[in-house]
Amino acid sequence: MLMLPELIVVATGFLLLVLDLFLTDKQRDLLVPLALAGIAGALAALVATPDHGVLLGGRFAMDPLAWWFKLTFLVAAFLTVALTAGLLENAAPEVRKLHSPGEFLTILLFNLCGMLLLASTRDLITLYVALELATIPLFLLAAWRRDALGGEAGLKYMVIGALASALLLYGFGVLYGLTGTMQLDAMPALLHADRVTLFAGALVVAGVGFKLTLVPFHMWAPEIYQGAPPPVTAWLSVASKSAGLAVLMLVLFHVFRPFLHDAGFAIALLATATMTLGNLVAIVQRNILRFMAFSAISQAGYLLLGFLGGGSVGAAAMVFYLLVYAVTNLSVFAVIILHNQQTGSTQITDYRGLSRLNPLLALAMMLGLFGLAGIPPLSGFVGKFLLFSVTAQAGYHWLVGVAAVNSTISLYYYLRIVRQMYIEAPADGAVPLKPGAMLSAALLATTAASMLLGVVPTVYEAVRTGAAVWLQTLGQ
Amino acid sequence: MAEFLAGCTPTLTHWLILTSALFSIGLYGMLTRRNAVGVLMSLELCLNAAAVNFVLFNRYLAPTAQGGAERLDGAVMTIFVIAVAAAEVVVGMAIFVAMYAERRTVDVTRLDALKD
Amino acid sequence: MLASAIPTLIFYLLAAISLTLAWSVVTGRRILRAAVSLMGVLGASAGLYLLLDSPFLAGVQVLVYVGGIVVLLVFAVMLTRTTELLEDHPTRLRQIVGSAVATGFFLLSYFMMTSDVFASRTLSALPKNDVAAIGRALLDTGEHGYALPFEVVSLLLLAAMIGGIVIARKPTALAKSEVPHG
Amino acid sequence: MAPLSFILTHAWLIPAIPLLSFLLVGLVLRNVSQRLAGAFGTLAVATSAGLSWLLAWDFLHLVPHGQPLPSLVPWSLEWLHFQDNFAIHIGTLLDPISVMLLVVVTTVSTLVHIYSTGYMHGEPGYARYFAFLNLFTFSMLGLVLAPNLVQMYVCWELVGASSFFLIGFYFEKPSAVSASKKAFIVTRFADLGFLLGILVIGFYAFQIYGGMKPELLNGQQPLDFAFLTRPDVLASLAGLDVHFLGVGVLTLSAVLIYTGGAGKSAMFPLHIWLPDAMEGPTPVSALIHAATMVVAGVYLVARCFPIFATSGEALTVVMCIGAFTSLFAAVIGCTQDDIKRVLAFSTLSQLGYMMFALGVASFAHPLGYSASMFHLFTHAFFKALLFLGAGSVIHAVHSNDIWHMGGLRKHMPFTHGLFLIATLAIAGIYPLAGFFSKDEILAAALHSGHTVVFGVGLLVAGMTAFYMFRIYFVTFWGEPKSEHAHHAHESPWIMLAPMAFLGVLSAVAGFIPIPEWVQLPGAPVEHEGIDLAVAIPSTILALCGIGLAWLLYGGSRERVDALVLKLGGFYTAARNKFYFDELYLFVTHSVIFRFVAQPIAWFDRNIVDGAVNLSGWFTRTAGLLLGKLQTGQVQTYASWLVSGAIAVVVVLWGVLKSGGN
Amino acid sequence: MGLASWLILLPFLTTLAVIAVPARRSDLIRWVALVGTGAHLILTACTTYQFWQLASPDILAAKTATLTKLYFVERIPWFKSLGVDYLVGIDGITMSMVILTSIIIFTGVLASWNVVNRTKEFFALLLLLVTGVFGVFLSFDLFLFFMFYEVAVLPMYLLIGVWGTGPKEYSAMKLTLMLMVGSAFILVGMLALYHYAGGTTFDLTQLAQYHYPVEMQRWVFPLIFIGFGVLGALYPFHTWSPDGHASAPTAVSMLHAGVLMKLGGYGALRIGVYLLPEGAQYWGLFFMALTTVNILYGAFGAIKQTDLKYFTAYSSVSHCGFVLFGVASLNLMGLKGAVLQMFSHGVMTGLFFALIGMVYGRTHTRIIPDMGGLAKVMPWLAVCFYIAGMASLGLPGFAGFVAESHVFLGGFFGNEWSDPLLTRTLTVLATLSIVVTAVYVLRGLAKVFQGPITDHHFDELTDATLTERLSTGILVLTLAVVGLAPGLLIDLIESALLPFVNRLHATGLAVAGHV
Repeated sequence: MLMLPELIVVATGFLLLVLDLFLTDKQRDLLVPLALAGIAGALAALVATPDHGVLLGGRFAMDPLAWWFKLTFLVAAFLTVALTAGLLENAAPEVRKLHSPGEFLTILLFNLCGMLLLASTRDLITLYVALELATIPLFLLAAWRRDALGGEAGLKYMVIGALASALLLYGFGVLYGLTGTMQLDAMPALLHADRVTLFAGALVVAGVGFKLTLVPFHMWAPEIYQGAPPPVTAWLSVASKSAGLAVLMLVLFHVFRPFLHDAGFAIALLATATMTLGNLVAIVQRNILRFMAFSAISQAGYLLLGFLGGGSVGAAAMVFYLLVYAVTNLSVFAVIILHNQQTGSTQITDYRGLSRLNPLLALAMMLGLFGLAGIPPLSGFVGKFLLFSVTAQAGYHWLVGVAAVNSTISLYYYLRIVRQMYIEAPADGAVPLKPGAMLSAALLATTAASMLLGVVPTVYEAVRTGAAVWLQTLGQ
Repeated sequence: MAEFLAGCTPTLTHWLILTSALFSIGLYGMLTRRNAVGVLMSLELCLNAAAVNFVLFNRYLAPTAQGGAERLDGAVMTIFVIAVAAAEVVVGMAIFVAMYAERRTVDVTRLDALKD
Repeated sequence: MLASAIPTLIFYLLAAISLTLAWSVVTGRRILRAAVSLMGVLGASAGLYLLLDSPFLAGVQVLVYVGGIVVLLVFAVMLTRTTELLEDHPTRLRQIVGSAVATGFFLLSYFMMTSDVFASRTLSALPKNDVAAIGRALLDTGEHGYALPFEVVSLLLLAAMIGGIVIARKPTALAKSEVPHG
Repeated sequence: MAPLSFILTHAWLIPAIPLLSFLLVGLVLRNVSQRLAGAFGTLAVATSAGLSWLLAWDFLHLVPHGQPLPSLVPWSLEWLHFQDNFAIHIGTLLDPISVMLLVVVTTVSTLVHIYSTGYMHGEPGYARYFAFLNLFTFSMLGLVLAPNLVQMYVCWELVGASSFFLIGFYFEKPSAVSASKKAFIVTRFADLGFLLGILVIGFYAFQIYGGMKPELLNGQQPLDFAFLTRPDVLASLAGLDVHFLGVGVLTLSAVLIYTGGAGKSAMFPLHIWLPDAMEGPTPVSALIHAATMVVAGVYLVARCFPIFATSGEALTVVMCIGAFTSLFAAVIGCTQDDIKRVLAFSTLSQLGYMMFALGVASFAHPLGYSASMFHLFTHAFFKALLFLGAGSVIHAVHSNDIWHMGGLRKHMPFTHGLFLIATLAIAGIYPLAGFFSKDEILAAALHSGHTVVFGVGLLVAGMTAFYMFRIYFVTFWGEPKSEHAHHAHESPWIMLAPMAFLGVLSAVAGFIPIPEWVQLPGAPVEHEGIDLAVAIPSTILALCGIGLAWLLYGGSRERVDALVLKLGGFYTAARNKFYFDELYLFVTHSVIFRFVAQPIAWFDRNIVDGAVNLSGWFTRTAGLLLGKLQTGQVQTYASWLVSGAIAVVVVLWGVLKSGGN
Repeated sequence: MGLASWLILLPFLTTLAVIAVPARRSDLIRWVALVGTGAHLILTACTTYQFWQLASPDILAAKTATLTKLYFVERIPWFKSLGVDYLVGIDGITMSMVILTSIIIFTGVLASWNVVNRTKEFFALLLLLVTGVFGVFLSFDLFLFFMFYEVAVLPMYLLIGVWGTGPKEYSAMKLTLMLMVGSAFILVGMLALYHYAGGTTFDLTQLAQYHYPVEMQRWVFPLIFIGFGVLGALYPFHTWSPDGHASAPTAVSMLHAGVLMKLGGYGALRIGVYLLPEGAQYWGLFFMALTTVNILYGAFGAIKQTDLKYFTAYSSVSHCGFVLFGVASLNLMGLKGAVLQMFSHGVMTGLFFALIGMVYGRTHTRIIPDMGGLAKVMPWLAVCFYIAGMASLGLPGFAGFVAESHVFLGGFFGNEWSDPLLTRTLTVLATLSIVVTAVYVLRGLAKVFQGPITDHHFDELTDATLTERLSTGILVLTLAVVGLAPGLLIDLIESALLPFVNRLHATGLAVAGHV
């Protein structure tokens, strides 16, 4: 059945909720493995489901791209839960422990279910509601740790998020007014190139831009990434961004496809602004989480390049880069979460001498950072190369230059951290970190994946053929 | 007097101007109110304006729209908007209360601890 | 002639009411008065729904919006009774910026809404939007059914509630009462 | 033409043996034993000397007596393949002048080697000295045998490098180090001209070579001397001009090549390095700065003589510089106190002689060509002897300054006798070699109508006699002026034997019929034998010079001091070599280093590097400024968000508006 | 797995072997690295021999070919939809560069025999760097080329940053960033090449068959040339080289100046001139002028340097100027000169930096004025230093002269697309450098090695140890062999360059009447 992954996720959510009532504090450590099992089950179900088909009268449709998006969400969820295991278990240090793990996991799973649905919606109402389900729980997760910063982060996130969804809703209203239908696939035929369509498009882009942290709408990201607990920040930077991209692709490819080609230059400008601002401000960051926020903003800038030319190659490049970005980003976050968990600090300078204390950890972090910077043996290089190739194909050679120089600037600030780890001597009295079993397994998996995705071509080829099929289905 | 009234029976544009006015006032509220709850109230204004919009477009449906008598999309959408608004307020208030317990202030402008 | 003029009259009346009350929500110095004026605006919108021949929605509006959400807001105001924020003056700069952005948005949407695409629209045939029809539509899993969004909203509300409870609980109370049973 | 004997076809053995011995001595024997290394080096050079005598003998008998000697390249191997029909071959070109020089170089080199085993006895780096001497001999022989310009240039550089190492042998003495540096850099500057000359003539020769029918080329390459000196090639080359200052190709390339020669033979503007080159051990000066290296320039001009002759103006340049240098050097020579500096300036002056001899020569009057070669031949022997003599004197007195010597004829009879023979030879007194070759040159100058040059030549002949006998009298006559001079003792026989051999040679050399063998190919033979119209005036002048020298320097010094007072400024200027050294020092150090190298180093450090750092700073400040946008106020972010949405509408409108229509 | 792949795989396996050795056994690590690079040297030797067997019969065919003939080709499809294959092969130029790199890495390992601090990471990174370099030389697929290019650039940061001296972080960062900006230019150019040819393949030979429109060539060529020029120390972009080399440890600056900077020239040749002949013709004169500045600027800059490493860095800027000058002269002799200069300068700078490392190891100072009279104390090093000095100023008998004579003749003979008078004046200016080089080389060496010993505690310094003698010996031997018998190397390179020249003539539109 097409909707199996979503159902499994929701079922796990409920199971955890109910079980939580009966378990003692010590027994609560069972919840995380259970959640992981649930997600793994959903993954298995996803692999089993075919990547085409329609359900519930067109409300829920499955296509190759949606399949890949769901895979990214589930992988990201699995890894994030694995990374948060340390903080959720009972033995976690009191001051940084995430209390009430049951509820935390349930909300996370519901949020995941919202994202999964998001990838397969084909009408405005389900899209809006799924998007809200994919966003509102994040306000809660951001504010989970009721310390001074958490509340503020949650509130700010909530205010900006609500405003963005209001704008989005207003845009959807205009869209509905113009076409009279809620079916996304029916809209392109009914839309004409007049200023009202443009207004609706702009509002929707603004609403989704908030979630994807595109430049004018990115202001919230640094502070919420800093305020939220590190695992939630990881989840935000990977899953929420992927959901944002899924929605943007849904909107631009399904609804505004006829105008996508002409609006290429506007997308190019947006991408340049996002990349450049993200990279420039990341240089001066001292807090590792704010640093990762700006790095994520610049990655969003690169992702936008896939829309130029509006072809299936662009879509494939974006989906592939998203998968690579997710894996690489989580490998870096694994080390950040561990470091924060055991030393409580989020300053970049506190990473000095890590290569002497835990050589393997430092190596994994370095590989992750180089993956984000797009350095060859790692898959980040192939991902970025594909996006730049799409931009060149669409004729924006100047943009390829800008993007390449931007990734050089990004190399500068990634190297700043490598410098702290490898060149600076460890602070006196610094004690090596002791990674938990779950976290080191996740770290190993992500690093290996980020290496393999770049070398083994099968993943990219699959995404590429899927995108080609998807574009035809879009065509009818 | 009657002809005058008949003359300017409200067309779709009039309605839309009303809703966009309401939306803009809500927007103004969100951007200027210092009390967090005030901001949420202005948010409710915006969402309400958007909800009315949907019902409006449902009544003045685009001529090209297909589907038989049960074209209830707009109405159903409004119901869901109200539900989402409710969820947002719940979350907003929960966070607001938790934050108030920690920071003892409701003033949004004083919540700037999180800058570099 | 007189009968047909009444809806127009009511429309302009409700419009005037909701705009003035909205203005007082936004600029009211005392938060409680703002809450009450919010109730007024939402009530006016219920009236607008009636005008648009969807009585069920008007009911839902009054029940959920006015009854539920605004009451919740009032609770929040009560809970956070602090002396320091009685009068609520935004700084001059923030007012300028806020008004500039808001009027900018209004002018833009005004310019967009008055385009001829909407001007030519006339009232379409009245859909059967009584309670039964909407109820059936909400649960129908077929072509025009909204079962999926319905389920999603329920998940959303559930998540919001659970999260809200966990976040809003008193931390001190939590520590004591968290006695594991069994 | 008779079949080629073994040695003629394997002439490459002559340079190869010293090269092999250089490698062996340099790498292996140096650590085994110093003495063995010295002996091995001398033996190697001796064998190649023997071989070259044999080769000369066979070469002379290749063709019946009367006919002009042939010019052949018996052995050649492709070395550098630049391009199709533009390759460089290593080979051995045997023709009268190259065989003559082969003999001269190897003989003098062997004698210097033998002399050095005595002179350098007990010096640290003894083996290193012999290794470099062998390297020098190899490169000089390679230069002499070069069949094309590039091989000559290659050996030219190697000669320069080995002279650098030899001058700088006493590398702990700062003066020796700077002298070797100066020598290499000045000659390197001249080689730049040589290289440019090769480029110019190579380019145009390649153009012509391309145009010619293959069967005409019979295996020659564009840069071979055989090809370049062919009359038809020269004719077409003369026609081309190089659109640059309207100068003809031939003239430009000839002058450029000549700068190379002028540098190595220390002609006027580039002469400053030779006097300083005396810092090296005396046998080195004897070999390199008297007999072999410095004459390379003359040999080069002789080798490319047809090019110079066709271009005409180039020859006049050669003549003028040659004449001026000989006069200029003679004047300075009279004022120097260091015995080796005097000999250096006398070499300069004699080289000027050879150069202007070639300068006056032409196809119409070929006598100058053979006269110059003859003088080169004889000069090598008696100048080498002079230097070796000076060496044994210095060895005894442990100082170069002639005023520390005096009255040595009693203590060192042999050296005195041989030194006297050489001094008489260079002064051009009848039976000795100098007389014949110098008069040939003066005759050539007179007959070819260059009377001014002839006059200068005569004057210089007189002055040469004067300054040579000046140091002779001061060194060997009068009382010993320093305590070393008192009990100086004769040098060991190992040093005296080669000097004696050279003494014999400088006596006999005049009678060897070099002018007969060495003829400008393809030109009518002028007259032979002594031309009395020239011989008498030159001998008279020489005797006056000797008389004047005896008058001034025979007895005590007060007459000299009186003369010095009268000459005043001019004398001191001449003593300081007319301040050319200071001028060059000023030009290089303060002008080039301070106004070119320093600003460039500063420019690079501040402007170019600065630009890179500036871009870094610029990115950083942009980051900081943009970072400031994060004020922490959520409502500011909200207003940014909404105005962003509005901006997107405006941008989309702009893009679609312009994109649309 | 053909020979070409083994040439890339062997260094990588050595890297893994070095990583496998436990960190505290630093002597074992050194030996593993030495054996690995030694084996690579032998592998290179047999590949050269086999290549020579295969390639020599085709030299005549090359006269008219317009496509590079590759040997030991291995093609494994990698990203099929993009047209990216693992395509490696060898032609004359690659062979010479592989020989150079193999020698330099072997002597580099020898020269860093006494690296003590974190030897395992040092050798691992060094060998990773060299794997990248081999990858670049041997790959004939643009994507693979670019990937290995960045693999080669990245370890530099850590090598200089961790093991360097002086302002090491600053120069390491500056070096990495400038090289990455260079690679940004290359990426833009490469993607333009890929998409203008239909975006179906990255295979160099297939792209070469596509005739790019002239306007496109005119803006892509400078991008590619400058992009590679940044690594090849093109004039305004060379500032990373002095700082980078001064701060880098011996083996790293040996490898970097010796080999990595050759990637610049190699790339400009292989991608710039080969794929964009009309672009090269249009820009030829401009870059010739720029590289002349490069040559003189580097030479004059070196005169006034007081630090030995800056001295050598500036001299290598000047010599790299010759490489790019040769490439910009666009005729057979010029291109051959460029490749020969890459080879000879690689060996020379390798020798220079090795020797500086050894001297620094003893005197612990690189400031020229502080040193003096060292020849008495360390004769072997002094002799090798003088040989390197003489080779760098172009003394015949060493590889330097062979390369420089080609470059000068090539520059002087000019090409049909640039005004002959200008090319000749530029060549004359370039030849001026042989004098300036002589000046700074002799001034520097005389100050350090000759004259009396300035500092009394230099008296008991020791001469070169066995490993040092071996490494400097090999480098000197290579210089001499190529200098004396360049025949083999020249034929190797010429047959590979003929297609380049034929392509230039096939599409060239003659500007000035010419031979």
